[in-house]
This record gives sequence, structure tokens and C-alpha cells, in this order.
Amino acid sequence: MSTLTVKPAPNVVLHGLGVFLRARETSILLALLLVIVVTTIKNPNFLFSSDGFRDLLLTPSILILVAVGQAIVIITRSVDLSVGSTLGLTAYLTGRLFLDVPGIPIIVVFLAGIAFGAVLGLINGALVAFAKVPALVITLGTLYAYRGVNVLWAGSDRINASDMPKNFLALGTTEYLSIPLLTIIALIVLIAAGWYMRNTRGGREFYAIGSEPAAAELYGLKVTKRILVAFIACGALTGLAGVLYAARYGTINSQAGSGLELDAVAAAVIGGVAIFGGSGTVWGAAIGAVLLLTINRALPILGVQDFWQRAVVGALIIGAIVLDRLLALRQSRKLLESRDDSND
Amino acid sequence: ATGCSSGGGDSTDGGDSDNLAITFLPKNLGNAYFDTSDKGGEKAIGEFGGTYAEVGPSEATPDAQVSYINTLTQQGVGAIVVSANDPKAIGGALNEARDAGVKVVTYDSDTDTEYRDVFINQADSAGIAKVQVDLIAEQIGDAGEIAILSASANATNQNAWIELMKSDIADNHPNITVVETVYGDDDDQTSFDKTAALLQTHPNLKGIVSPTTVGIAAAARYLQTSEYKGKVALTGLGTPNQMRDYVTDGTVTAFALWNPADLGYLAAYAAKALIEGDITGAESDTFEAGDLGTYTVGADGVVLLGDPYEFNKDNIADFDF
Amino acid sequence: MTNTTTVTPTRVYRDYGQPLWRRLLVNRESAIIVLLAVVIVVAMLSVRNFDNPITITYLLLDVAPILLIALPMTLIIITGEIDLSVASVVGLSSVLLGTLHQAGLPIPAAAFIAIVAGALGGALNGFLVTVVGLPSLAVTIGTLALYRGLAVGLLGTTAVTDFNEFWTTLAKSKIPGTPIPSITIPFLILLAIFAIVLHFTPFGRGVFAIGLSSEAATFSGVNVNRTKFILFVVAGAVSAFAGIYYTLRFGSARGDNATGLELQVIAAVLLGGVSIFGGRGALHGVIAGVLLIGVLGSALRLANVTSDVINIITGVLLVLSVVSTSFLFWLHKQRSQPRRIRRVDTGTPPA
Amino acid sequence: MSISPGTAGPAALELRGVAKSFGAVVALQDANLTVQLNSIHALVGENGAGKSTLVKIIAGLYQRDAGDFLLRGETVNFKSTAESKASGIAVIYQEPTLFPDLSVTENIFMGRQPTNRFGRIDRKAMRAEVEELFGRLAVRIDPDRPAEGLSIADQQIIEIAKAISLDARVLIMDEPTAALSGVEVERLFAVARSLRDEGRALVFISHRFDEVFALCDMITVMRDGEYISTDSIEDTSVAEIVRRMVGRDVTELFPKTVAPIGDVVLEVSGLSVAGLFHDISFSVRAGEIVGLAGLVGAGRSEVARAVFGIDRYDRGSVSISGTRVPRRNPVAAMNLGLALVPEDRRKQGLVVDSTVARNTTMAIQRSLVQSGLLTSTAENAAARIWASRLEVKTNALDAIVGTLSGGNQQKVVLAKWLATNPRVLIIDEPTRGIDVGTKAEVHRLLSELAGQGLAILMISSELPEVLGMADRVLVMREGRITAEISRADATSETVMYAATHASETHS
Ligand SMILES: Nc1ncnc2c1ncn2[C@@H]1O[C@H](COP(=O)(O)OP(=O)(O)OP(=O)(O)O)[C@@H](O)[C@H]1O
Ligand SMILES: Nc1ncnc2c1ncn2[C@@H]1O[C@H](COP(=O)(O)OP(=O)(O)OP(=O)(O)O)[C@@H](O)[C@H]1O
Ligand SMILES: [Mg+2]
Ligand SMILES: [Mg+2]
Repeated sequence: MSTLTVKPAPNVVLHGLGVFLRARETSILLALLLVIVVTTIKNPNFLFSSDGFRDLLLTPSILILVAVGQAIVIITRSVDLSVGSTLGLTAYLTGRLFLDVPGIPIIVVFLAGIAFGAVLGLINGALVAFAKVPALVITLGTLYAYRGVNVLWAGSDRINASDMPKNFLALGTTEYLSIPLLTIIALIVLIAAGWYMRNTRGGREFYAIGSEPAAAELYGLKVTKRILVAFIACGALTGLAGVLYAARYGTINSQAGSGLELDAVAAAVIGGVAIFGGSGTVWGAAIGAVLLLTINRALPILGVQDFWQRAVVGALIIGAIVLDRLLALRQSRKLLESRDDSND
Repeated sequence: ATGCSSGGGDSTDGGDSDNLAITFLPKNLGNAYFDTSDKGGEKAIGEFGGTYAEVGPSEATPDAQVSYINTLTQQGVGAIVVSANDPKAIGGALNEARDAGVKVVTYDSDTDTEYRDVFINQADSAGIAKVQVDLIAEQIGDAGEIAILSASANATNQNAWIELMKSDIADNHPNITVVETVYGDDDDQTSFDKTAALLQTHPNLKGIVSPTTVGIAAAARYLQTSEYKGKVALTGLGTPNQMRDYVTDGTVTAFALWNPADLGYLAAYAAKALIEGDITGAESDTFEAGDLGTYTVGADGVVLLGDPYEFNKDNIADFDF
Repeated sequence: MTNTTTVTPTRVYRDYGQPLWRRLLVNRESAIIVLLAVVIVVAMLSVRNFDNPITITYLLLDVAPILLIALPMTLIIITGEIDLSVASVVGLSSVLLGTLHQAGLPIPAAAFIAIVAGALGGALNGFLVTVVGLPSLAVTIGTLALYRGLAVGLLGTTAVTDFNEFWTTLAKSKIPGTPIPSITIPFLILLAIFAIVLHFTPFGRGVFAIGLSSEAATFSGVNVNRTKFILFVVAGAVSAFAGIYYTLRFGSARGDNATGLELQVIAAVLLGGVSIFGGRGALHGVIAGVLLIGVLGSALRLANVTSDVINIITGVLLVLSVVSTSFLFWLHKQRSQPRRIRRVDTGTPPA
Repeated sequence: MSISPGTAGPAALELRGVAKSFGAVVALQDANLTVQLNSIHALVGENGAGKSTLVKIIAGLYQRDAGDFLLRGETVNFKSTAESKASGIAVIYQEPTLFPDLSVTENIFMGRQPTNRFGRIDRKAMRAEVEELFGRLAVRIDPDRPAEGLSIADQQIIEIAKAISLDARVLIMDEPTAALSGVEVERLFAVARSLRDEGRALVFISHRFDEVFALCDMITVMRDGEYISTDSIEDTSVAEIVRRMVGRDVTELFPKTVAPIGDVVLEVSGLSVAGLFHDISFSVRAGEIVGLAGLVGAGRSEVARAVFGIDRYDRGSVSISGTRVPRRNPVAAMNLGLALVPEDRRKQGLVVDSTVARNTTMAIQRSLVQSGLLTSTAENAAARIWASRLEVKTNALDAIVGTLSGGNQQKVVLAKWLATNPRVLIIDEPTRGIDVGTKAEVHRLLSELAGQGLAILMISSELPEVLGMADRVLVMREGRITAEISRADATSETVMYAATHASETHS
């Protein structure tokens, strides 16, 4: 290996740093484990009853799907505030399909939900990518518009569990090897998305675009197409989440999923996805989602009144981004100083 | 009964005939319970030839209701039939409406007495509390821990019932302890998740009482597929259509409710009586309420619908609402 | 015709490139004001009871919190930042007012403390944005949850409703002899202050400069961090004031008061012609934006259109308002610069 | 394909009569460039001559307004950089454009990573290729580190590696050596020559004539967006090229008048920031123009920023006429009479989307406030005075500054700072991207100001400018002042030597 020209000294430093950075997800995971352990010590049922274990996995599954989609969009330096409304619309569509098309196969409902979500995502993406206007404004607009359409469509109707087939509702709680189906679906999506984002050209281009849009343009990356794809993926995942929401909760009114956008963005941010793109992983976002909802469930057990939950969530978000910032500052200072060393 | 032209409701567009435009303003739209009650109101208004309308916010907050009350005042409707999200907060707006000649009937959830003309009480609070305590006591063998899954923390009627249930339990069921009260905000998902949390937090829980139709249905759905099915009793106030499956499969043994359609029906007739000046809301005024017969206004302008009804496996098939 | 054999020794500098009427009329603000006028006229003609003076009363009572918060929000967005936590500050100040009043404090004292708390909340936002250097979007998503959580946590299950009649009546009162609510007076005072600060002081020039190029502003001696910090503090204080009004108007202090109001405020500000990228916007456009949404809502409710059509209209207006700008720009480019490539026959370069 | 350069047959790349304007700014008017295979073609011209714009048109980033663009004899109309890349054109842009969050390796292979059957990126192969590439270029950068925080020079090296790894038929390098040291330049040249000998066409843009004459086969000169000439390198000389670039006698450009030199006004001592610069000490006297020379990336601008208070510094002090200037406080510095005309006019010097009047009065707003209010009337009145004093070419004071020509933009920046009536003017790259006429005007202005007793610190990468204007020259290299040369001793050789070789004398 005579061509190996990498200087050993900075490599060790940087390598250590790299590991430290990769620990960004690890630290969130540790926080999650800590919450679970402490809560379980306080009340063993939190983990060791079969319902407790199931809920630990089941509760965050739907948010994981949405957070993964949101993470992809945020990594490309956009944001999708319309996910709550998208989820509401697809969940309602799910119920309507069962009501209006008796005997419709469940798989068709799933595909319809995903496709509908993708179309809603496409609308966002097209407005952002072609009109070149900030995603924040566009998706704030579609947050209202989609919710309005939902209310117009649903009126004061509510879809009840009895309107949907039993075997569909069962999907919301079925377990395989004591792992809920919803969790399995969320995991499959997560693994697929994580693999794609890390190991394919397309995935890396999302990071590149989010990291430096001007450079992406200079490189000749297909920026417009990628932004579209990110929004469509986010919409489709949210659509899938909407179908699963219907299966899990059984009751859908026109307000289903409202406020979800902030949870999804919060999950991504807690999980280390930089709000201005370019870094973070869908894994982090998923762990962020689990942490968010697990804390929600753990607080009452730990004796914190559930009214304080949101405050804890807020503190968590701020803590996460401040920590992120401090780590980044430390890193850039180290990189700067390493330059002095290599100069002399 | 007095003459029919003496009512204060000479609105701008009413001419000399009485303005029988009656608008229902439930706590929120998209709520099966209010859908049923307001249909009852629509039926009554159809019978006496008034104009029915229903408006309401999508979320059950008092500030959202105020905007609707204001709009109805501007429109100059004959009467507003409202279920209050807060006993005081919407009071000012209601009084402005009344100053403009609009009659105000509260139903399901009351405001303070000075803000409305009459309140249609679905069942008196003591009766509602008692039927639920009796049901849960019977189902858990009159001993053990129970929890309450309520609607929003500010819901007037729920809070009143919970207080009465607690004192009833303290007085008459010494072996039952209420370990916690949680709030599902009349939101299906929240109620569902809160049920899950309750069961984990309190491993010895024997029963859950949910005095709200959204809550009991969500809790039943959770129980149905959980390990606690059949072990933790669930009762409270629910509608037969939402609860039918759970009663049939044994998740829930029995629950109670008045007939919400009758509640809306009675409220509409009370509104008509107010508009036409048959009653003013004073004690012992009487009015006709169509199929339901004659009702008398009680103290503080309260009209009592009747006793709550108990639903179980044997009778649930007879109802459709 | 031209006998002006100009031998101008020095260059003449006109103040403005375009005549006054063009500058006044051809801009986003005017467009939104015209739209507002059109909507009002149409509503007058076609919606029953809309021309009733009481409409103005209720309309202004309803939009007052949005109008108030839109003032600092406009400045914050012009600097290129955003504050999503304002509605949570409304909720927090509402709860503080309620609990303090319940604990025996008179309303003015409780209100003062609530406003100070709001300013402190804004200061935390400002600190995280300017000193720690975090993006305001992420920071205020966090404080949105934090402040709302504190509000809901403090008051728990209850709502405080036993406010002194005097104050609740005052909140709803009208300026004698008019249908205009009294809350308009403090609003107009604040508006005047904000308008002067934004459009007629070095501080305001700095606000615009920061939004257009925060780097260039720094190099020109604008204290970027201090400006942003002040704006976040003011936004907190004004939101708290709006929270006090909100509480007294509805006579109820609740943790969930004004949930979701932040998006309405931002939607109205953007509709009023403020650029989300910063650097562009004016208060008269913003006021028109708020009123437009308010009037549409009021008219539609009066016409018994479900409230949620208003959501669709708000959303679509918002999307259109930003997309139309890009579209017009694109059109302009298409027209002024023909795509086809002109062939120039210059002699080939010498080898 | 012929082996000797300049033979007939379709050129690898040919541009004829190309024009390009940005709003009112005409960047290219009539540009021509013909590059043969098997040759390295130099493109020279003053700052702002339009070289980079031409490069961006070739790259497909900009679309030309007029003219012909032929690639191997066929007309092409690239709509995006992807299309030019696909046609075998690789470009190293003047400003490095890396993805800060991604690793060096990923930056080099973005969009064309080696993949296996399942579309999975083959990281091993990628890594091996980078090591091979870095070995060839003798690069010593950790391929796994993020691009964030790399020095300009390292960024440039990565850009070069990236372009070379593309294996393109045409390679265009826009000032690739500006930040490189001698060894790195030599290595780059070796690679460039071997690429030429493989039969490729290269375009090389540089302001350093020794490099141009050492490396290139042909040379094209541009001036003010127009084509001037193309020659074989053997047939011409540096003097001839410079004459064509400038269009007149060079010395005319710098009407330096000697002013009486007064007391020390600006005193900087021991200024240091870890990783950027170390132990910087110097002083500037009233009426004196001190030139600060060095290669791009030497850290001169960083010193200026720290002195003015934009950035923090770890150690050291800055004082004006004996009064300490507080750290990180540009307003305090301004009040003490310090003015900074920053190097990046469009990002730092001006709020380009704002008006001429607002920009001109930006630093003196406070003094324009009357009875508490700052009105447009007051601003316009003040702006009018300074616009006419500097003869800014604009028709109205509410014109958006971004629409003015570069020279006029620079005049607005100068106006902004002169309006503050400063005692010390730090001016970073005073004439970057300014046309020839305006350049002379700026120089005349600087001389005049010095004559009036202003202390001027002039940072410039243009050697002739430094030599022509400065009373005293400081040279920086890698964050240290390596030489102080008096006007009498300052020549291109002495300054360049200090700028490139000083580190040997240090350690
Ligand atoms: N995007 C742009 N918008 C407006 N003007 C531009 C733009 N890009 C370049 N210009 C202007 O076009 C002219 C030519 O610039 P260009 O960058 O091509 O010069 P250059 O020859 O590369 O100079 P240098 O040697 O300094 O790199 C300059 O006046 C510049 O200010
Ligand atoms: N965006 C950046 N990222 C990382 N390092 C940078 C960046 N910009 C500048 N630097 C580093 O800061 C130091 C000084 O750079 P700078 O370009 O300001 O120097 P300079 O001497 O003023 O050169 P110029 O001739 O370009 O003005 C260099 O070591 C450079 O590599
Ligand atoms: Mg260039
Ligand atoms: Mg510089």
C-alpha cells in the first residue's frame, strides 16, 4: 500500500470524532433506554406486562412512519407541515372506501391510501420545486387547505370501528411473535428508507441537496426531481400511516391527525436531523419518535401529571438542538485547530 | 300558557310572526352523541315548522363557541340551543345574544344560570352519578381500584358527575377506591392512549368508568384486544351503536345513557316555547314537547328529561342511535 | 421637439425611478388592500346582516389577538426569522393571569407579571437564536411545546373564570358612540409605535437590512443579534398582552387558549406581502392581510358556510400569494428575454 | 485526431460571439474561444473580464444570450450542468462548491458513485478509487472527514481531484492554483500535462503569468467581456499579453501621489485566532497607504474582519490613535473612525436588494434622525451628496444596488464609508471585478483620500495594484506576516517570494 498517503495523526483524531458524531443517534437511544429502565423500575408493568411491551412498540409506530418521511424532506432542506392534514385525509379515505365500496380488498385500501398520500405530497413538492418558494409557506398553506377539504368532505360524519371490517381493524393490534404488525411495518419501512438514504446514489443526493443547494445545482444533480421525490415519499409514508391510523384507532373524524406535523418535526429534530438539511438519519428521527411518545407514557407512571407532558417534550426538543449545536461547534473548533497542527 | 305574540324576539326580519329559526350549537361537530341529539332537535323543529340549523367548532373549546354565538346574534336567529364548553366563558356572548332578543337554551352541559333561559338536563347529576357507581360496583364485586376516564378537564357536566360519584363511593362503597382521573379530551386517540396508560400505571385496576361517549368507546376498543379484556370492567355513558360490538363480545357488561335524541327533541320544543312566549324560564312554567308530553320548568330554569337508561346484552339490540 | 442640447456638468439624481402613483399602487400591499375592499363590498351586497354595525364589533374583537401579534411577527419575519411560540405564550399568559388573580392579585398586577413572563419567554427564544445560534424555526417549535406545556401544567384540570366583571366588560366594551371595540385603541397605539420603528428609524432600517443580507448588515454596523433579541422579547410581551385580552374577553383562563393561533398569525402576515425570506414587507399590508382573513371568515359564517371552507380559502390564498410572485417573475423573465439564441456572425477569431 | 496542437479538424470546444448579461450588467459581449484537443489553452483577462462567466456557459450553468457554442463541431445548448458533464466536460469552478456535511470521498463521487448490482454504493471501491486518485495527486487529506472546515486550498484540491476523476474529454480549470503552494501547483501541472498527452483539451485560467507560460500551449485574452486575441504561447510575451489585457499602459493606472505621512492611527498588536492567523502586529499612519499582500487564503480578510470587530479574536489588541477598540463591536469601531470596505461586495459590502439611497446612508443613519424620525427625504438628501461626489452612475436614488455595474457598486460601498468621515479605511480587494476605467478612478480616489490624511490599509491580491499604490507592503502567508517591504524595495519578486516561501524561513 505505497499509495496510502493519509496522514495518520489527524486520521485518528477525525476518526474518533466521527465515532463521536455517529453517537448522535446513540445518545438519543441511550436516553430512550434510560427512560424505559427508570419507568420499569418504578412500575414493572411498563415493560414486563404483555400490554406494556406491546404498547411500547405499538404506540410510536404510526409516528415513526411520518417522522421518517419528514426526515427525508428535512434532510433535503425543506419541511412538510401538512403531514397532519395528509394523515387525516388518508385515514378518512380509508374509512370511506370501506363504507362506499363494500367488500373492497384490504390491500387495495392500503394502495389507495399510499397513492393518495403520494398525490398530496406531489402537490406540495411541485409547488415547492417549480415555484421555488419556501416549503414552510407552501405546506403551511396546504396544512389549512387539506384540512379544509377533509372537513368539507367529512362534515360532521365520523367513521366508527363498526364501519370497517374486523380483519382490517385487527391489523391495528395483531402481533407476530409478540411484535405488533404495525411495528413490523414501521420497521420494514424504516430499514428500507435507512438503507436507501445511506447506500444509494439517490439517497446521498438528498443529503447533498440539503447540505448545499447551490453546489448541487453546479454538480448537475437533479434538484427539482429529488425535491419532488422527497415530498412524494413523505406523502406516501404519511398516507400509509393514515391507513394504519384507521386500523389502530377505529374512529376517524375530520380532525384526525391534527397537530401531528409538530410531533413529526420534533421527532426528527430530537433525533438529530438538522433543521436546515444535509445531516441526520431516518434512524435518528425514528428513535426521536419513540422517545417522544414513550416519554409521554412514562411521565404519568413517574408521577408527573400528564398535563406537564408537553412541557417536557418542549424541553426535550430544545435540549436536543442545543446539544447538537454544541457538538457541531466543538467539531468545527477541532477541525480548525487541527489545521494549525498540520500547518506547523 | 300565555299569548303567543308577547315574546321579546321581534327580530329585524321576523315581521310580526315569531322567528322560529333555531340553531343548535353543540360542543363540537363530528361527535356522534351530538349528531344524535341534534337530529332529535331537527325532528322536533320539523314538526312545528321552524328552521333548523346546526353550527359548531371542530374542537371543543369555549372561545370557538363564542364566535358562533356572535354570528348567530348577528343573524338574529330565534333561539340558540347550546351545549357549553365552559360554564362562564361563553356567558358574555350569550347575554349579548339575549339582549338582541335571541332565546338561549342550554342542553347537555349547562352554563351558569344567569346566562341562559332554560337548561334541558338529560338526567339530574345525582342520578347519572348513581347509575354509573351502581354499575361499576356490581361489575367489580363492590371492592377494588377503579379509575375515571373523563372528557376534557374543563367539561362542566363531567366534573359535576365525577364529584358526585366520588362522594357516593366514599359514602356507600367503602371498599372501592378511585385511584386516578384522566382526561381523553373527547378525542378518540387520546382516550385510547390514556386507557393504555391507566392499565399500566395501575396493575391492580378493577374497573374504569368513562362518563363520556367518546371515552367509553375508545376504552372498550383498547380493552377488546388487550390482555385485560374481561378482567377490567368498563362502564359509563355510551351510545348503543358505538358500544354494540363490545357488549356483544363481553368486553363491556352494561353501560348507561339517556336518549340523546330525546334530549335534542325536548330542547327544540323548549326553544319554541321560549320564542313563542309560552315560558320565560321561571319555575313551574309548563310547555308541550310533542311526543314526549308536557314538561315543567324546575328551579333555576332546569327542565329534567328523565332518568338515564341502562343498556346491556339483553336490550341493546332494541336501540339504534 | 428636442432642443435640449444637454450639457449637464454633473449627473442629476432623481429620488425615485417611478412616479408616485405607481410606487403607491403597484405593489403587494395595494393588491391585498384592493382585494380586501372587493371582499367587503361583495359581502355587503350579498351576505345578509353583514352590513350590520355589530359585524365590525365582533370582527375586530375576534381578530384583535391576531392583529396584535402580527405586529412583532411582521418584524421578526422581515429579519428572516420566525416565532412559532406566540400562541403558546398567549396560553401561558392567560393561565398566569388566571392563577395569579385567583391567588388574590388584582388584575393589573397579574397582567403586569404575565407580560413580564411573556417577555422572558421571548428572551429565551432570542437567547437560543442569537447567542446559541440555533435556527429560530427549530427553537420555537421547541418553545411552542414548552410554553404550552407550562400553561396546561400550571392550571391542570381547571379553568379560572371568576374575573372581575369590570375587566371582562372592559375587554369587550366599545368606544362610546361607535361599534368599534376599545381594544382597538391599544392596538392603534402599538401599530403607530411599530410603524414608526419599522419605517422611520435606524432600527427599522436595520430590520430590513438583516432580512436582505444579515452579513452585509453586520458589516455596516447593524447589531444583528441585539436587533433579533429585542424583537423576540417584544413578540413575547405583545403575545402576553394579547393573552390577557383573550382571557378577559372570553372570561376564561385556560391552558389551551388560542391553540394554533400562531399559524393564523403567520398566514396573515405572509398574505399581507411579507416575504418569508425576509427583507420585504410593510405593516399596512399585514393589517389588510389579517382583516382579509377575518372578513372572509365573518362573511362566510354569516352566510352559513361551514367554518372550514375558511381554512381552505386561507390555505389557498397563502399558497397563491407566494406562488403568484414566482409566477409573475417567471412571466416577466419570459417576456423580457426571448429564449431563442441569437446567432451573431462575427468573423472567426484569428488563429 | 491529430497529435500536435492547433491542427485543423473540428475543435474540441468552440465558442463564437457569445454574449451574456445579468440585468444591466453586461458580463460577455462578444467572446470567442477555440480549444483544440491535445492542448492546454490559457484564458486570461482582468478581473471581471468575463472569464468565469464564459466557463459557466460552457458548463451549462448559464445559458448564453447570443452566439454559437460548438462541441467537437456540433452545436450544443446545455440546459444544465448535468448535460455538459454527460458530454464530457469537467469544470473546476473558481469558488469551491462542496457539500459541507458530506465526507471528502462522497464529495468527489456525488451522483456517480460506483454501485453494485442492487444499486448499493460500493464504498470499498469508492474508497480505493479515492486513494488511487489522492496518491496520483499526492493529496494528504483524510477522505473520510467532512468537507466542512477544510481550508480554501484543500477545497480547491478536492475540486481538482473531482474534476480529474471524471475522466472528461474537456477539462476547464478556473483559477485552480490561486490558493495552492508551489509543490501542489507542480503536481497539478504534471497531471494536466499527462491529461493533455492522453489527447484531452484543457482550459486554464490564471492571473499568474509564470504559470500560464510554463504550462499552456495557446493563450486567449479577453477584456471587458470581449475577445481580444488568441496566440500560440511561443509567439507572444508577458508584456504583450498584459498590454492587450489592460488595453493601455499599465503605469497609468496607478496615479500614486505621495502624501505627507503623519502619526500612527491604527495600531494592531499580537492579534491571533486559532486556526486562522497568529501574532499579527502592524500599524498604519495618517496619510499612508499600507498594502497587505499574499495569496488567496493567507488570512488577510480574516485579520480585517477581526480588526473591525466582525469576528472574535483570541489574543491581541487593536487601537485607534491610542484608544482601544473593543472586541466584536463594529459599531464601537465605526464610532472610533474605522471603516471597512469588505472583500465580497455583493454579500458583505452591500445589501444588494436594497436601494442606492439606503445603502449609501446605512452607516450614518443615526446622524440623519431628525426629531426622532428617519425619513426617506433625509436619506435621499445625504445619498445625493455622496453619489454625486463619487459620480455613481445611476438614474434614481431608489434604484436597487444589485442592478448597478460592479464598479458603481464599489463606489456605493466607498460612499457609504466615506460618509462616516473615517480616520482609518481598511479596503479589501478594492478593485476586484471592476472595469479598467473605474479602477483608475478608485485608485485616484484612494490617493486623494490618503492625501487628505486618511490612514488606509489596502488588502489586494493584485500585485501591480499593491506595488503601484502602497507606501509600504506587508505580506502574509498562512496566517502570519512574513515580510514588511518599503515602497522602494517592493517588486513582484520580493513580494511573491514572501508570499510563497516564507514558511521555510520561519521553521
Ligand atoms: N450572477 C451574476 N449576476 C450579476 N453580475 C454578474 C454575475 N456573475 C458575474 N457578473 C458580472 O459579470 C462580470 C464578469 O464576471 P466574471 O466572474 O465572469 O469575471 P472573471 O473574468 O472571472 O473575473 P475574475 O478574474 O475576478 O474571476 C463582472 O462584472 C461580474 O460582476
Ligand atoms: N468558507 C471557508 N471555510 C473554511 N475555511 C475558510 C473559508 N473561507 C476562508 N477560509 C480559510 O480562512 C483563511 C483565510 O481565508 P481568506 O480567503 O479570507 O484569506 P485572504 O488572504 O483574505 O484571501 P483572499 O485573497 O481570498 O481575500 C484561509 O486559511 C482559508 O482557507
Ligand atoms: Mg473568475
Ligand atoms: Mg480576502
